[in-house]
Amino acid sequence: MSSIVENFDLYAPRLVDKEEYFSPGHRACQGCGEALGIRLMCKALGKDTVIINATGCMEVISSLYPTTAWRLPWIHVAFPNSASVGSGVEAGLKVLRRKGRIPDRDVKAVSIGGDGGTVDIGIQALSGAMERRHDMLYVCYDNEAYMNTGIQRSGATPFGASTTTEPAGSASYGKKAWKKNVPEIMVAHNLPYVAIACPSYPLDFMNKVKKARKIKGPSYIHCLSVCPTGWRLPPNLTIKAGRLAVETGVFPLYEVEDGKYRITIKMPEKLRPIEDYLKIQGRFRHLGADEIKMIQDRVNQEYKKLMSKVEYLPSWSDLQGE
Amino acid sequence: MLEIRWHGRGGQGAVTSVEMLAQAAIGEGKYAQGFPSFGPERKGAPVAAFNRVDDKQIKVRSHIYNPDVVVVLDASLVSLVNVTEGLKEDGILVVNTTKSPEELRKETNFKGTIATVDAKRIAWDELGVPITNTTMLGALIKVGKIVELDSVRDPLEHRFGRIAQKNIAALKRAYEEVRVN
Amino acid sequence: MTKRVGMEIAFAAAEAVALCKPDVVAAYPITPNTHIPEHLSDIVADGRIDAEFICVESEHSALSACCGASATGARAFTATSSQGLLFMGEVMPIVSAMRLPVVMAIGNRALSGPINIWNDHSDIMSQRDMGWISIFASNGQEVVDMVIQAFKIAEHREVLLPLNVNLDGFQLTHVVEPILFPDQEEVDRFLPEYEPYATLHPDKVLSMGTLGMPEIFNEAMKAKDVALINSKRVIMEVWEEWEKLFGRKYEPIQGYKTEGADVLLLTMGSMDETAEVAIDELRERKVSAGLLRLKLWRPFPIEELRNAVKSIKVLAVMDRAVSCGGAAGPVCAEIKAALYGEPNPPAIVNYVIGLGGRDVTVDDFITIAEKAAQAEKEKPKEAYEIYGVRGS
Amino acid sequence: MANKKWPETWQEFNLGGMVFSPGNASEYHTGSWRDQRPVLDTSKCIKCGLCYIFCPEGCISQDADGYFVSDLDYCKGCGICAHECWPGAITMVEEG
Repeated sequence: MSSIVENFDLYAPRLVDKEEYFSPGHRACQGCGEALGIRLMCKALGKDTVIINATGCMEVISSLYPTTAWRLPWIHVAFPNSASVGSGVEAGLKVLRRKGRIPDRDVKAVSIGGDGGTVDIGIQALSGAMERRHDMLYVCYDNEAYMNTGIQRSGATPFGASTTTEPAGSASYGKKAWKKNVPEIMVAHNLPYVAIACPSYPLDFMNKVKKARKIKGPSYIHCLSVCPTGWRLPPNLTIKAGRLAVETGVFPLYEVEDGKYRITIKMPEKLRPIEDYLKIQGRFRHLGADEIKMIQDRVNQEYKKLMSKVEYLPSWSDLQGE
Repeated sequence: MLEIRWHGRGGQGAVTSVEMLAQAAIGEGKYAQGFPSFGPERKGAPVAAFNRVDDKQIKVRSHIYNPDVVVVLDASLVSLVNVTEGLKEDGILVVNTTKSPEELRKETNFKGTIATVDAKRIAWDELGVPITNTTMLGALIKVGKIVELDSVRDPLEHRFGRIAQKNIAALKRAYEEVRVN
Repeated sequence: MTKRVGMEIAFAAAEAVALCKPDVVAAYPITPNTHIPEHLSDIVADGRIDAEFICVESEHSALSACCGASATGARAFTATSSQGLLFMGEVMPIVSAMRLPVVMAIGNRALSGPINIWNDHSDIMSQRDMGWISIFASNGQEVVDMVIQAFKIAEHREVLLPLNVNLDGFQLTHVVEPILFPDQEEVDRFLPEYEPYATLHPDKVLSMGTLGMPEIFNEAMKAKDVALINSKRVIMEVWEEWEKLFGRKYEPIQGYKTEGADVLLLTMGSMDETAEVAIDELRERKVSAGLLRLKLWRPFPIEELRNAVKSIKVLAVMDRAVSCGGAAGPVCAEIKAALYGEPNPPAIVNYVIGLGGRDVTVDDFITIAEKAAQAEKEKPKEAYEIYGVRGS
Repeated sequence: MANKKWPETWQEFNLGGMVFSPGNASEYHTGSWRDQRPVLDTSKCIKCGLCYIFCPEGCISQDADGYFVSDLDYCKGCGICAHECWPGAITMVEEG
């Protein structure tokens, strides 16, 4: 409870845009962290936005013909290509505006996808779109598995998690590989803005979306989206699970602006033990002390890596010139 | 219909030659095709390219098996490639070489018209590089009487811009210096 | 004023696209179509047209970007070949389902493997059921004409479907030949600015690409199918207008010396005119053979086909693709389906020919016509023959 | 499936499957998914809006008195609001 008071301006929620661009009546699971992320993102983006959605939970639960939950212009094409469709939308808006065929107003193309559609099947399109410097934002809603098709393992699934395609069993502790670090891949694309966020810190997330919205060029936000169904935890713990991901150092919230790393949600002096995060989730229930120690060591190492970047890496602008 | 096969090495500009010749013929109101051999050959490898020229619409789109004319851009190819393969007996063989047509006849046993020109030297003199494709076009025009010499001016100017005049000079010299037997 | 130019056909295709003033071009290099986007990128780089040229990282993204651009109301163009078209395959049926009039040129090429960069029709045949209008050109002139017609047909309010113009790789893409170009004013008069039905813009919010439950999926597919079938009326209208303006006639199936013919060959693409030369020779030898050139592959011209074969004895269908393990080549299977149950149908023989760039000559067509003429008396042993294959 | 309106015929299927009524998913009431409902104790509520911002449905809004209340037509009963309400003003109560 103390962390809320520390990290949250208590009455700030009353100041956010009251417009709901993602309407109730959508068919997301109870306590869906991803639907919450979408809802908050739309509030931060405002109406001059076009959403390009990869196939996945959010597309399925929001667009059952003849209905739509979207109150922003929205397009879904396929699984791997929200970034490339987005680059076409951006190019189209740009050229039509230049030719005077649409109003002379800044409309942002925002592509979204789940972790499967982003870090696995969609990474080529994402990399291409970011490399080409389209004026667009890409938001990955990472719920750490293919939840739409029934909790299959993805490149974003964390080590040790049990999924329906890499399950825990008497001869296996679940996923054997570590989570793919796509935000770092995006930093390597020299994007002006990359951020890691979680709807458990809604104002932090919305501020990051607003910042990205203003950037002229490509930007990327990686949003940890708690999935009570796939993570096997009670739906009322969605927000708490996201908070524990941050406080244990599994998912520190930071941004990389002009190459400069900055922690945006203050981390505790001493990280909470990883067990606090793992034990509330059914997908990690099978883990023994050895695996938990491996995860703890890895989290410590990754956290130190990040903190040294925060401390030592200068902004790219500072590196210009002589 | 006249069918022409060009032999060169990848990078020597045989494809440019067929394009220039086709455009020159089309510029005269004729019908023409120009196309490369569609192989995966890269720079240096022996390659071929083809033309068809006619006064009426050309419909055939198959390969050329029995050309009326063969043009060889590189003397070294004569001993490497069977340049007269399928060439009509009363056809024309035009070769970039320092040799005389008579010498070449002994080498190739070809019975039709043989024309030779030292295109490499002309190209060195006029262009400063040993690229003989436009030069050989001049020799071909002289012996093949396919298009008027003036008709290649436009395509060459369009293609080569600033260095078009040098290419035209080389082409004209080959037109003058080609030896026929 | 029409201008006669000697130009490589791929370049001419790009010039034709430029005359249509596209807003967005997205393409990825693959032989043999590559000269089309290359030359278009030159045209954009020289400022001759005002367009966004997106150098995408794959064909999948090329068609995806065109899809996104078209959804904003932009005129979008792409081009590809072979494996590139397969890689677009995921997006192909979606573009038509979303009713986005993207135009694509396909430099037709064999599918791997073994890997082969040369011409056949296996690429487009693999995509025949994707809901696109599909048109075949037999020469450079037709490529230019069809590309310009393509935007008008695809964007027509009663059509709103994507369209591919097929030009045989190398046999057409890489050939320099004379082509008549209409000038910009003529094209502007013929092709109005694209007026999209609906666009992605916050001024009029809508959702595109929604989820179709089983309860509506039949209806969604029926709507798309009817749209494609009905597009033929507009295609015919546009072709009639073209003939009036430029004097060149286009028909779904174009006959050549069909009068009184007992045997008709049916070809597509760059085979067409070579086959015409064969027909000329056969007619000189008093063989009563003629030719059908199939220009419109989708929507398939069922009525035109039935009329064209009413009084003949044998129809010899050339397929430039194998339908492995199937009953016939893809074109022939379509033709047999269209003619089944018709009164007095001709005997139908099927030759798979010109695979992976294997040369197709005048003599080949003469041989085929002579063989086909026997089919009336004696049915061939095989349902289809891979013509010229070595080994018995 | 309350309020489900399938098009009767293929002719009524919108061109390209487009939907021209933004947010009409709200015609579908997800309240039926709920087996427990949030009950607000106004004496404890400090009107901070935390429940509002954390609601995945976006179905919580401020009433005339400034209290944040859940629209039970849509509330799926996930219990996030109750769990996150730090003054403890919201409790989840079994339906039925």
